[in-house]
Amino acid sequence: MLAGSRAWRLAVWAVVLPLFAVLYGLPIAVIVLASLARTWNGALPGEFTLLHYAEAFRSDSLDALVTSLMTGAIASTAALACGTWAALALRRRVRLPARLLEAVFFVPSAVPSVSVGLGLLVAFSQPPFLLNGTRAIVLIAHFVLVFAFTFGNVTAGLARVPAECEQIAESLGARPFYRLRRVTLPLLTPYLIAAFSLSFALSMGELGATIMVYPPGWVTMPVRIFALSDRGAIFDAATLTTILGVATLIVLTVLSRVSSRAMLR
Amino acid sequence: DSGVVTIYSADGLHDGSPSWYGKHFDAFTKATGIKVQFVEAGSGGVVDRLSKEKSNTQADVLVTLPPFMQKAASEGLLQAYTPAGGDMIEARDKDAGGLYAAMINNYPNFIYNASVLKEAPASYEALLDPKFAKKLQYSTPGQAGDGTALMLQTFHVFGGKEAGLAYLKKLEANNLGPSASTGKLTALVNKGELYVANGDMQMNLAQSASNPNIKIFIPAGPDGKKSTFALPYYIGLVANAPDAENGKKLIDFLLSKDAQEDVSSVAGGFPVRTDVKPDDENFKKLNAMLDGVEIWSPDWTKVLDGLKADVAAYKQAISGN
Amino acid sequence: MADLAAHAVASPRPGRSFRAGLLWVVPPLLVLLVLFFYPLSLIVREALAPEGEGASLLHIETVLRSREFVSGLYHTVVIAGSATAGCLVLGFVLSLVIAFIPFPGAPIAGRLIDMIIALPTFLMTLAFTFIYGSAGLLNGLLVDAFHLEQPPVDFLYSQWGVILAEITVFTPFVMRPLLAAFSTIEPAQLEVASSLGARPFRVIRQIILPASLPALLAGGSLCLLLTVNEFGIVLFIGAKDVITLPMLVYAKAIQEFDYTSACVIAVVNVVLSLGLYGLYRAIISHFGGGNAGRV
Amino acid sequence: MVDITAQEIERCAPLDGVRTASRTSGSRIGFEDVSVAYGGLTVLKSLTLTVHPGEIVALIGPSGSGKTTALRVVAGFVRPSSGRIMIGDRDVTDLAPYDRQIGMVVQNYALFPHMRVEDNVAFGLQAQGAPRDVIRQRVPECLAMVGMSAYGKRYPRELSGGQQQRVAIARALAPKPQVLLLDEPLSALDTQIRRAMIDEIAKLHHDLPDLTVLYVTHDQTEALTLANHIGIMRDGEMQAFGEAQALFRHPPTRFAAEFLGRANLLSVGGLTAAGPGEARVRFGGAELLARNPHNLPEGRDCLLCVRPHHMRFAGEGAVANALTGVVQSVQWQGDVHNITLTAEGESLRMTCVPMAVPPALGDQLRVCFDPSEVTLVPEDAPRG
Amino acid sequence: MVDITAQEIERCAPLDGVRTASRTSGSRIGFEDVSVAYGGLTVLKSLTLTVHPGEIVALIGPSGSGKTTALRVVAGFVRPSSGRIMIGDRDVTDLAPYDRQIGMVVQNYALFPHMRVEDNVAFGLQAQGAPRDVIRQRVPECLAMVGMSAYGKRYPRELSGGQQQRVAIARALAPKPQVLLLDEPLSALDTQIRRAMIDEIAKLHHDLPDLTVLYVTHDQTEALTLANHIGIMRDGEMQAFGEAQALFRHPPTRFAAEFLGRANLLSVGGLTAAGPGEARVRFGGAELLARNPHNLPEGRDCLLCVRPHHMRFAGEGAVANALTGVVQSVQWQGDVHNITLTAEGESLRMTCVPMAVPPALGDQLRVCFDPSEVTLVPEDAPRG
Ligand SMILES: Nc1ncnc2c1ncn2[C@@H]1O[C@H](COP(=O)(O)OP(=O)(O)OP(=O)(O)O)[C@@H](O)[C@H]1O
Ligand SMILES: Nc1ncnc2c1ncn2[C@@H]1O[C@H](COP(=O)(O)OP(=O)(O)OP(=O)(O)O)[C@@H](O)[C@H]1O
Ligand SMILES: [Mg+2]
Ligand SMILES: [Mg+2]
Repeated sequence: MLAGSRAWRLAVWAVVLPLFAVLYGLPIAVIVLASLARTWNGALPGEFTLLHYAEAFRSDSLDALVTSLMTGAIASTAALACGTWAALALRRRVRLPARLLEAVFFVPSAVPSVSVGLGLLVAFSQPPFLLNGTRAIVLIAHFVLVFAFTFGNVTAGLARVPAECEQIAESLGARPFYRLRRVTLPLLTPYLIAAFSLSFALSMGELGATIMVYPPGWVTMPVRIFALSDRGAIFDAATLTTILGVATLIVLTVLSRVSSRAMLR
Repeated sequence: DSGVVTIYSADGLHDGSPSWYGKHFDAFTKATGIKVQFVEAGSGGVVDRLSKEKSNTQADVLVTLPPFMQKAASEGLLQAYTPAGGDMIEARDKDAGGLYAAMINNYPNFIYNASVLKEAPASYEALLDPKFAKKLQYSTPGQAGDGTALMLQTFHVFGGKEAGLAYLKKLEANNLGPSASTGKLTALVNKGELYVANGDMQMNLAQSASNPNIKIFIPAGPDGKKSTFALPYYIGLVANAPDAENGKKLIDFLLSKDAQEDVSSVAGGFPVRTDVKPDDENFKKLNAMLDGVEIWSPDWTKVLDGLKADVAAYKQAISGN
Repeated sequence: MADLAAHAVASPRPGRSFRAGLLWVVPPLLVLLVLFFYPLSLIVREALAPEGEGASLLHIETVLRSREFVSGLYHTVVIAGSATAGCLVLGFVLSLVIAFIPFPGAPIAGRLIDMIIALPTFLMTLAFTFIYGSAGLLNGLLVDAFHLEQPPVDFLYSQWGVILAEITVFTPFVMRPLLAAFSTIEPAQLEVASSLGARPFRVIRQIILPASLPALLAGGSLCLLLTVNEFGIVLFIGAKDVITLPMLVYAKAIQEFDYTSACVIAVVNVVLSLGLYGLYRAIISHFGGGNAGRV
Repeated sequence: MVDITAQEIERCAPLDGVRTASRTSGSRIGFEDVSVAYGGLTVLKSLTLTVHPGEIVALIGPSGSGKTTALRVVAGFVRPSSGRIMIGDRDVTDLAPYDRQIGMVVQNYALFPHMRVEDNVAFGLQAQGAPRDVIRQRVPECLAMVGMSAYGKRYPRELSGGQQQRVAIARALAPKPQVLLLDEPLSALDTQIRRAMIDEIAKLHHDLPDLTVLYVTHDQTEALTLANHIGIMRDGEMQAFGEAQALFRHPPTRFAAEFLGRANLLSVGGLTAAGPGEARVRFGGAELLARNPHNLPEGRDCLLCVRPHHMRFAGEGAVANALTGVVQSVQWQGDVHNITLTAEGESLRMTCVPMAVPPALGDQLRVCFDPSEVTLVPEDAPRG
Repeated sequence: MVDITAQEIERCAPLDGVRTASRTSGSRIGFEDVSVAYGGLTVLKSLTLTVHPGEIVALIGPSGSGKTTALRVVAGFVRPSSGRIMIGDRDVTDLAPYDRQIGMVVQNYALFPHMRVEDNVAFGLQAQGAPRDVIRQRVPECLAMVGMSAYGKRYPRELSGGQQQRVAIARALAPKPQVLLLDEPLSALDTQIRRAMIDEIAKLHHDLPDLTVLYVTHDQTEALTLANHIGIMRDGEMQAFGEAQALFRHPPTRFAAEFLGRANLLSVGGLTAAGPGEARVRFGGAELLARNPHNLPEGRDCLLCVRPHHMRFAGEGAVANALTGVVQSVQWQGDVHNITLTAEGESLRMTCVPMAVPPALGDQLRVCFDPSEVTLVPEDAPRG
């Protein structure tokens, strides 16, 4: 808690809250409003309707939601496992090869998602890896796109795990894997969850690569939303966006509950 | 065979509820027991994807717009197939080599906000009026199919590429900015954010329910004549299709009389079969809009060859501002 | 982040079997090699030696010389730089408030910001059109209130619109690691600092900022990479003359069927991302980031 | 039985001739009925206490008794759930810590890990806007005071525990605060530096007579050496408070007797008055004379507090307050011998200067103590 | 002058009758010429030391002298830059900490913040694969031992400093290690609990005669009470090492004399032998008799070590080793009075049981000390 007088607090809030409302409240409100609008011809929507939601729940949009959730969960879990593994393997290594390897793990984040999609489509449509037209290629695209972020988050977290606790654990007879499981990873949990949340959210919103590689029957929400808004069905797009946002919000909230419980300890 | 058929399609026919695709895919599955798998992307995107997947083809049927269908054909991505009712489709709507045929006809046009503007801008010249500054937008040639169509249209109307580009250069003063999507412009016009935008009949008709303020128009050229050209959804059978037989069945089905009957009422486009003459509201509207409009036919092969250069020239032209 | 991990433990830990330990890195590396570097190599190969042609730098030269590319490069750098700076400032301020001066409902606000990450970026631009567009909420209100002729707010279809949208969309990427880092700052340190007479601004500057530098670094580099590579927002806002490299890649590859040029630009884009990222890291560590991880 | 609650702390009358703080213009620290709760748990219960300007008050008490909490509430790190905190004449309950002008050393130092030692020490001065040359002069001065001059350029993590603690002290002292809150500031230091630091604090206090100090320690020597008054905490309550020497000599409760110094507490009965402030009590078969500063009523059962070092070997002659016991254990502790005896069924500890020939186990010893040095203490009220 | 380096530590011969560790089958800790450097700085210099099985060795020394480092190198947290570490008969220099079977309490506890107190304590047992019911039985046992039974369900951040420290002790003891490394394990505890904990450790050691303990402390009472041997560290070197009582009684160096207990060190000269192990020296005008355990040669200038509590008031008669001094200060410290005198131009401190009427400042006092209790100490070699 940043100690300060009450007046100071109020002053800060007076500045930050409106900023917050304009930057985030407004866009979100507009999207939600659009999802409820029958028409929007003036500054504000004309009539309200729940038709778009009825429509969304009737059509295959829900499949898209499930697809998105599954893609996000699987890709993020894989990225978390892989990124944590890599971060742990490179931990406390100062020499050049390790530093270089670390840079290597960051390269995926430097490639535009369009290029990732393109590269995957080209590479996995020809032998030896024939993956186009399968769900795996979408998962791979998402994995590649979120991997570096997971790796970075976990690496930053590892730097903050107190060395002393780990040393004590070792002195108590904890072998590396036991120590990892009981001390390092639990202390890392907030960071792991942060990393997972981030990559999950990223994956939920990913469009550029997905749209290039998605197989029939594995349409993610952003692809649907893109198709809708590309054809001018803004209200339907806003509806799906709201659904996507709420679903993500729920997942993130659950995750952050878990995280703050881990943090409290 | 496997009981599925995979179709890669340019977006547009899946819109609305019920959508034309949705309706007929269901009917197809009911009739044949074959499940339809569906991938939707931009008209160039689907072809690009097809060509990238060439060594492990996934799609059986391709639906896209010109000139991308021509491109697919020229790259050998299609195989010849004469659909069941093929003889009912006019020759100008079919590939000479039998690689593809039109499935739904459509025409590029403009829209305006009828609550702000009392009447539609009469001519291309009228669009240069300063009152349209930042109130006019069209989708970018090379990025959106309708945008490319608009460019071709100006070439036609002004009697040559130079003149067409010169016009677009002048128009750029009013243009709000590039847009990869044509569809999203409708909402902006409806809202009054824009007064004028481009579009196509099939889409704009489908959108008019939720966008009551928009009206379709076709401006007159310097010679006072209104003109447009056909921008059909073509359908073709993919080379090396994993389920070619199912693909053929699907093509036949979509070109069948039954399916073509409600092209205008459900999809808002023109049926391609000469033996189909619907009498629904939409069909009347569509025909009314084309009343007095000259329909010309671009040479898509030439268009395709010159497209890259044209788009480059366009960029060059508008960036001069 | 590289040096953070390395410096985390300054004490001479047993250095036994360094090489053997490094073998642990092989599995994730292998995964990445197959799933990422192999496709990337195809792109690089296409850029350097297009299919059906011999190896040549001709394509590269042509692309690099084109006006389009130069302008794209310029806009990419400017937009990424400004947006990242904006994200860092905004993210730091918002996180600070949420973590240390929580207002009622602050946790919900934090969640909402997270949610932004999940929304497809192009949708934010659509929302922006409704808010800041010439017939949008803001202009509508202002025109009505002050009886104006012209809509007064007119930045949306420019570079600034893109930057504002990117700031909005990517700030959460700075906030996530920052909030995590803030929660690990020992409260006693803040307490002692304030007991020594340090006002909040000083505490922020001298205690919180240095302690959260690794997180800021992580979030900032994330932002930088994302903004360099963002194309949905640029595509959908459609600001005049604002073309970025990823958009070029998209346009070349999908719309213009110029796969080779697309690959060349993609490669340049990767190099640019990594270069900017390296530069950013160098700047941060120049300003004391070197000690940031050694906590 | 006497009921002892925090509200009715037994306050000892000051003895003659003991140090009394010079009441100067410095800042008083006042707790006015202050309670603090963590979650639902009240860990400080209606504490009322005044530290007069220029005074050093030591808080002692068992681990977990609320000492740290009492300091934190003065510093403003926790808000009292009720009550007021005064510094000087200001009610600072709602004031931010940085407006309270205090210096604090916390139990685990909380050095700023990313700053060098000298920057840690300079922090307060900078925060309070001291001019540059003042800082340049004051920082080495403070580092020298704690014997850390050679370490200015190090980072905290490169220091040993004791070194860190000394830096924390220097950091707190650098801005010359009016009010100093010290939470076991010497716990990580060896006896020598500790002594030096006590002298340093005493000197500081002498040089700055306005400095008001609230000092938490678990070392009674520190408390007795430095403090004017001592408060003994227990379970969030102030069990006893008084002038250091008075509290030691005439502990008002059993807990105070046991906590401040070692004590033999003998259950005695049959109290009868014997002269002013004195009483006669019965211990087993013996009759003992003792001071009765708390004026326990006649007939009362109570405790007799005998400090181990007040026990003396009695010669053969008739002396007052003599007991005979059997040696149970003899322990050598450097500068003293500790002997445990049993007498009248109770265990008695005595401390004496080391002897060349200490008594052997099982020896019978006759011991005595001066009536003026032993005190009657009421039995504590039953707790819970 | 006698040159004292770490390699040639003066080892005192054990006195008769003091405790000697039972040499059992437990694990020896051996430092063989161990050096440790942080960065470029050597903070432990060629340390050679053996802690015999079942023995408690206390390390004392000023803050920053390398005590913690010595423990860390045994635990395996730092690697020596040269030399070997032995535990039992194994060279563990290259062994990971978890293979060393040690228990350790570190200076700032380092409890696992994400585990409840009981899980903290159970950790070592679980890590070493103890069966469930053993753990269920042992954890409450250990918590009870440190008086923390009521806190098993709490998280470390909900405990006071002293409570945390006690948990750390319980955690280290739970797996019954052969070797226990304690780094100021009682520093955050108040005198009462500290005494109880000392007894607890002594009892533990008595119950587990195989337990080998290396104990860092800055409290000499702790060291003298618990340890068989004491090592005095200074600047990374072992300045002196010896049996606890011997080291206290016959400190081999000035530093040792000053560091372990308080000492008056008088510069004396004209040494002449006087009987076995005794010598006569000249102090100003007086001639004094003292023990000469280090066999300083005749004529040598040296120091005479007199512990303050060995100074006694001399009667009027002729006594050996009598000095007359002027009272400079009188300080009361609860169980003692500290008096400072000047005699022959040197300052002398004496400690005596509290007096009802302490001497006044400026009084002339005649004091004396027993020749068998004062020791001649060589002047330290010049340092640097
Ligand atoms: N954050 C917290 N949440 C819950 N309980 C707490 C918290 N901090 C302290 N306590 C409890 O409050 C009581 C008083 O704690 P405090 O730190 O004031 O003790 P203390 O007297 O300083 O003890 P010590 O001498 O061991 O440091 C303890 O029982 C402790 O367990
Ligand atoms: N990580 C480090 N880097 C550099 N120097 C260090 C580091 N850790 C300790 N030192 C230095 O090593 C010396 C010995 O430290 P050590 O912790 O062993 O001292 P100590 O005897 O335990 O002192 P204390 O009683 O104060 O805890 C100190 O001078 C300290 O400054
Ligand atoms: Mg405390
Ligand atoms: Mg230490």
